[in-house]
Amino acid sequence: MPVMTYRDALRSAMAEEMERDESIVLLGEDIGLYGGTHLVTNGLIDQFGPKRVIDTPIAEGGFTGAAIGMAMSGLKPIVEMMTWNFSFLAADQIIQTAAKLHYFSGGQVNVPLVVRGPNGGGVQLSAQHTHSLEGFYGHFPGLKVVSPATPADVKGMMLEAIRNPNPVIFLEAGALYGTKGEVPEGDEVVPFGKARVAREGTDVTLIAYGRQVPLLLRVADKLAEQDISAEVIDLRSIRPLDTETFVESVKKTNRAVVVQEQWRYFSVASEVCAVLQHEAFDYLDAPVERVSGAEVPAPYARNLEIAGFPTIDHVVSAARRVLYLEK
Amino acid sequence: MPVMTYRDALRSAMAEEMERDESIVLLGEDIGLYGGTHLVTNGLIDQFGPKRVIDTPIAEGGFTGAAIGMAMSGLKPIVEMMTWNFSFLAADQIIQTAAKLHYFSGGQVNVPLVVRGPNGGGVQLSAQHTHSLEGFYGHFPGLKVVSPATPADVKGMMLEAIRNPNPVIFLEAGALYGTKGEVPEGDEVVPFGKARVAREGTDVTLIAYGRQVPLLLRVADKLAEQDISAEVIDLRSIRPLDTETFVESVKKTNRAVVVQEQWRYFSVASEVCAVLQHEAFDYLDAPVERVSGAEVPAPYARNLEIAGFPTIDHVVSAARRVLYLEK
Amino acid sequence: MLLQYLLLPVVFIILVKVARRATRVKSVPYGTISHMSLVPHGEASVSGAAPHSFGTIEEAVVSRASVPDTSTDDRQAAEMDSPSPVDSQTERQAHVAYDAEALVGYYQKMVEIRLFEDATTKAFRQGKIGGYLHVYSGQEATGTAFLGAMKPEKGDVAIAAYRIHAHALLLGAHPNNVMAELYGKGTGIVKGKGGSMHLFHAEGGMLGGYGIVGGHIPLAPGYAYGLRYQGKDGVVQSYLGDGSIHNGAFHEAANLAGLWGKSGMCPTLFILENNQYGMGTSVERATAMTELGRKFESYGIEWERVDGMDVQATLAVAEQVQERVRETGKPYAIEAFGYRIVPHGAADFLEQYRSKEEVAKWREKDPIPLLHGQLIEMGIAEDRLEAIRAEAKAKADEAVKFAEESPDPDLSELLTDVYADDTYVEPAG
Amino acid sequence: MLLQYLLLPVVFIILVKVARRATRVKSVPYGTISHMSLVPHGEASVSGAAPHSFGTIEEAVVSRASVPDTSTDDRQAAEMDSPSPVDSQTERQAHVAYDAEALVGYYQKMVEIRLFEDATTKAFRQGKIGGYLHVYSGQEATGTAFLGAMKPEKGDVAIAAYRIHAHALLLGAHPNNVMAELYGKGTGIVKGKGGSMHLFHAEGGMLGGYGIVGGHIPLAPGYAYGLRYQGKDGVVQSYLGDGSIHNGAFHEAANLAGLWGKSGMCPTLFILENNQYGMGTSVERATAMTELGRKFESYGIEWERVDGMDVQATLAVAEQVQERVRETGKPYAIEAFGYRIVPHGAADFLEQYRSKEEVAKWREKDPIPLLHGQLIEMGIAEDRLEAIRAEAKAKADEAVKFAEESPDPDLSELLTDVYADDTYVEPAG
Ligand SMILES: Cc1ncc(C[n+]2csc(CCOP(=O)(O)OP(=O)(O)O)c2C)c(N)n1
Ligand SMILES: Cc1ncc(C[n+]2csc(CCOP(=O)(O)OP(=O)(O)O)c2C)c(N)n1
Ligand SMILES: [Mg+2]
Ligand SMILES: [Mg+2]
Repeated sequence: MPVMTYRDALRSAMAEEMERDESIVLLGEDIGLYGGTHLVTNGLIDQFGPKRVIDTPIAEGGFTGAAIGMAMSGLKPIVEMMTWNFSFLAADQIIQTAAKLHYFSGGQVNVPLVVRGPNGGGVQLSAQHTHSLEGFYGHFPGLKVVSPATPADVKGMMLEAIRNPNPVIFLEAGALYGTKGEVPEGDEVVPFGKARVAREGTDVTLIAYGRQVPLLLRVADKLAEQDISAEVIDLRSIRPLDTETFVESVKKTNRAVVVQEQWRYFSVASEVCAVLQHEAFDYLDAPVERVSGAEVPAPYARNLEIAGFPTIDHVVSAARRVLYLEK
Repeated sequence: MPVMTYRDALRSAMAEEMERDESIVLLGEDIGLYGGTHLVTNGLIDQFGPKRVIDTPIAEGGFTGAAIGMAMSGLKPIVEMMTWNFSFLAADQIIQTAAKLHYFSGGQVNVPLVVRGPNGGGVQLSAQHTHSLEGFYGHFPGLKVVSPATPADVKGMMLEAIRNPNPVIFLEAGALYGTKGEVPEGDEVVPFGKARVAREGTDVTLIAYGRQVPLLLRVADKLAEQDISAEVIDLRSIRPLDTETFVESVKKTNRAVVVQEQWRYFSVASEVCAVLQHEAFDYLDAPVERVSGAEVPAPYARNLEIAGFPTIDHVVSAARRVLYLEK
Repeated sequence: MLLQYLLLPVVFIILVKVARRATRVKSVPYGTISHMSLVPHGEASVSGAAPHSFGTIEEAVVSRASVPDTSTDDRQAAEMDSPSPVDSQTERQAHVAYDAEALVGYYQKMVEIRLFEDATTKAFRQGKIGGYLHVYSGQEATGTAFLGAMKPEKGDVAIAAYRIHAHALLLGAHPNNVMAELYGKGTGIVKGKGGSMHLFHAEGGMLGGYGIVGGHIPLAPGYAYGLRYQGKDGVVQSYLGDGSIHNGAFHEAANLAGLWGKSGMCPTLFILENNQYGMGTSVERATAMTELGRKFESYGIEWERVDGMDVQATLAVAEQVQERVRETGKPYAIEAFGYRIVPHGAADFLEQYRSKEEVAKWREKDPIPLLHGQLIEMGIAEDRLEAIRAEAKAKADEAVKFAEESPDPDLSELLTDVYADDTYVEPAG
Repeated sequence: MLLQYLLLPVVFIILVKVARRATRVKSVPYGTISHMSLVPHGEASVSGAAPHSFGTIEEAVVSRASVPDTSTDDRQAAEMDSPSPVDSQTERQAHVAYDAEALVGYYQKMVEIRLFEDATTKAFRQGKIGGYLHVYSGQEATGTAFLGAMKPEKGDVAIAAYRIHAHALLLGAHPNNVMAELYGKGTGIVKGKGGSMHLFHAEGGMLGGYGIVGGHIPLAPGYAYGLRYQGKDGVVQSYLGDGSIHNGAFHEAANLAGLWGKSGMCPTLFILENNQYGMGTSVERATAMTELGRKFESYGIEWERVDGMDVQATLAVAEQVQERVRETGKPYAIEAFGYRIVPHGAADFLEQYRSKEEVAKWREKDPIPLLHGQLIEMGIAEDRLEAIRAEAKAKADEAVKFAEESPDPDLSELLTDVYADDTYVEPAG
């Protein structure tokens, strides 16, 4: 299998699908002439022309709304949020229109729309430019919300996102754009609603998605050094949430740690804990632990930023706690 | 103690505080001449004049942002969201500016701002006009988020909200505006971060906030008929969340049901379950049950709307499940 | 081709002006808005017998100036009086000099809508309709003309806000299903899921039905782009209110429309229904620049103002601008200047924000009695118009009966239509 | 009083025009942007010896027209050339005919900012500054003049976006603390919490520092209202970019400003820094109506355009409009027309969206060499200007040294400043 970066895998999914399907257009700020701020769309304007790769003014609400209109007209627009931090300006369009239009039109109108862009922090962009919005968008029925962590998944899930007849919130792990991995050739769709066992283990289940997945793999290595066998679950899909995969895992390991960089309250980790206590009540040998971002707006200084996000040490500690190896 | 409606208690808190403190101004759509769509501000323009009761154009983002500017300048603005459904248009201002300004200015700037309005559904307003946004806003550090359920609390918490030097998201139970209750006279502040035991009991703890609190009291009556003694906890404050009160209660009853009209995923109930499995792990005799709104945009038809929200029967059933009285 | 199109108007405009002057009549006062109000006050029982007449805009302005009233009103009157930019810059053609027979057809449509709205208001008061209810009464001249100019066979569609019963009806939705929707019944046009604010009739080009003020405006330029991208010839009509124009969504949408229009990729006809109030907030309490149509200039969009209370005025431009947009692929804007002669919604009973006198004065310009008077002057028999009203009333009654007798939606409907592809819905809990 | 104020300009404008014509000079090409670029290319070592001159706007337009270039540029040149609405409608006064000594002071400020920015760019490339970095190089004439017109003692404040190092420095922040902030150090002006985009110096009236394009604009009319409500005399300067003007936040904020200004409750001076690009998107790829200042007319806000590359031009209006806004309580807008001679941010290295020639041509108008040439013409010795540059360089170096030697923030700082009243922070988990 060819090895490519997360960024290239993502671009190739869009480019390949655009070649197959003329109804796909891209919209966003500086995705064309500029090449895309994160170079995800670099070159696509040359390949597909400015009618299909549409540079927009800085008006997230307006162009997301316009993309909904395009979707209603029969196109399959892919909107780039330059970063998801700007999507609060499009929240009304995404939540009030895209998510609900099919329902309140009594099924008369579909919204085959993908909204994509980098999500999450880690590069000192500070308070306004650091958000991890899985729980925020995942709360709303009518949306599909995904958060792929590997080049293979980002490609396969983008193919699925484009073909899906519903509005899809596609949360890329911005910090992983440059990471490499094997990517199956061709048309390998990764369906939504299926978590992935990223590593098998027997003593404790570690659960995350996006940027925290590679972190958990490193944690698992660390734990292995201490003779602790960790199973790592990559949720991949936030809505629908595949509860079965992680519940089964915990029924086997009897212990779990959920890790996310988003804030703790009313988050993905909250829900995973709620599900586990309900579905694996008799299997849990210890309370599920969570490791989340610090309950503060993201700071700029490098040392503060690092202290505010989950680290290997934080997670190792939490794993040891659920194993009653430390307090 | 005088008896008054939720609406009047709310208005009197604002009016009394405005008399004491000239720096308070109100902004919102049709809060002045029109009298307020829900009559919460009715008469205040006559009492305080149009410089303090400011009718705005339909521009939620703009006037919320302007209110942040007012707060920076030394005023204490209270913004009315005609309904919280329109706040998605102000989400950027609330989440990106109000919540974080104190932090990213290194403490140089305060934002003493209240954003208030009716929240929740129940009167056939359908998909775009039915939201319960406690979890949505509660996710963000920098905000205080409250959801009072009684006339006494709505008054006491509004007093606290106005005096609080932080941005406060004040989620009123719109469906309860007309309900009556005793309200202490004078300056009785209800502090944030303190849940309320609305009814004592021994067999099961029922947890909610806002419109579901009176529902739970009726459920408790029903359960009493079946010789089940239910304790009812009204969270009141969502951020900060008083976990101690409900954890203590569950340590006593060993069983809990969490009820909300918001959607299940990544919600307040998720967090309450996550906390309980962590803090009361050894005390829980059954998995915590949740009763949430159906995972659909709110429908219009009365029968569908009723079916989509928590009902007495739903909650009674859940309570009986945690008592292993039914499956 | 385009040039020719631009020159034609000069020739024809005079014909129309002459025609309209011929129908000039004086105004009579109006009281209620109901079935009874569809002919001049006190005339219903003496059909066609008494002399009556309706004012043209120019006359109304003059007579109003002599009545002491709010400055607001004077300013707006003056604005209405001032020529709209297109009138003054490029005189236009009216394709059709509407004859009496054609106008009778429009009368019928307008009366049907009005009586339908009267029935909805009554049902709301009886508690049979829930949620919000916003009726279109008084704005019929605008919707009837512009929606009438749509060519569904070419892919034309309309996207509107929440005051839209008329839009659905005029685009071919059956009154029974629209009424059933308001009743929240399973036979409703969107299965009882949307209610008054979310009517859709995709088949007829009626694409909603949106409740967030301003939120629907960006959809239109996107849809329009989609049409041209797919090589289709359609035009998107985007309806918006005077209150929504101050919302950021308008600004962003209009800017996109102007921008995409530069390359002919945005056939959008904006129809700004300026009924002078956004709920309780009048135009000049909402903005310092009250000439609302001018706001389109910021985006390079040409516009003109029409009298939204007079169906002959709206008809005179509707088809032409629709075809202009189709031909150019560029957006164009209409400010239909009128007045909301009814409360904002069925629950707006206090109306503390405007005077009874102001409302009464504008009710004198109610477009239906205005047209009624014009038709009588043109020699149409009152009997015939009476018959039209009776038929429309019967239709509305039939819609109510249908709605009342229809079953509630099946409870299983709660969980359908969440996603387009399947019936999967996340489990609650 | 107000009337008097409006009449005065007629008298003085000629003086200024004459004065500026006297300093008219021809342009020379520019290459790099760095310390070396602060005097004309090739001149640094032969200080004041060779003849050199800088073009006025009018000459630049003429000479540019003869160079084949993008139509874009020609259009914009034409726009710049056209009189701004205030010039043409009400000729204005320049309070001060800036003498050479005063201009030397401005030169010093501009050079200080530029060399500070050069140092930040270098540190960013060395990986010592993280996150985003947007420098102000090339826009100094605007910030220096307008921020210089602020009267902090009256409560004047400025609210800006993220290209704001200059704003902080010009309002009295110490370069050491600003640089330390960029380095993410505990001695940073906001304790290392904000970084380049979130500088605050409340003491000097610098109120941010915001990273969401458009998001900060609504704060200004609110703050302005608050000032007047409290009986204070201050003025709020609201800086915004050409890219942000298409955002809904601008529309809503400007509309509020116009509305509140009707009753004198909104002393806001909008300063639209039109540097012709929002990241990689030029003005005419962002809107069909490219005369950006005109967009303020939609809100009843008067405006004028100034040459943002020439500090004498910006000085000629800055103080006057600041005082006009103070006196009227009404908003006013300036479009400072210039060019972003640097990349958008330190990470924008490709610049695929514009030609090297276009950039080179505008660099010829770099405001610092322009002023340098004017000063030389006025008889200021190059030695003296050289000394100013050397001193500024030393300041920038000192700031870097300070930043490098400063300690990281204490880890406990992570949890402070979340709430204003206490140190309570929700427990993570
Ligand atoms: C974003 C938003 N804010 C507020 C409302 C409440 N609201 C419903 S209709 C309306 C007035 C709209 O006025 P206008 O656009 O003039 O339309 P009209 O009602 O006159 O047809 C308001 C404020 C809303 N639905 N959405
Ligand atoms: C809402 C939002 N969208 C996108 C961005 C990314 N972004 C940062 S600066 C910028 C360009 C802004 O251009 P302009 O307003 O002209 O200011 P300039 O950079 O020229 O000073 C963009 C698109 C952002 N910060 N916020
Ligand atoms: Mg209106
Ligand atoms: Mg710019």
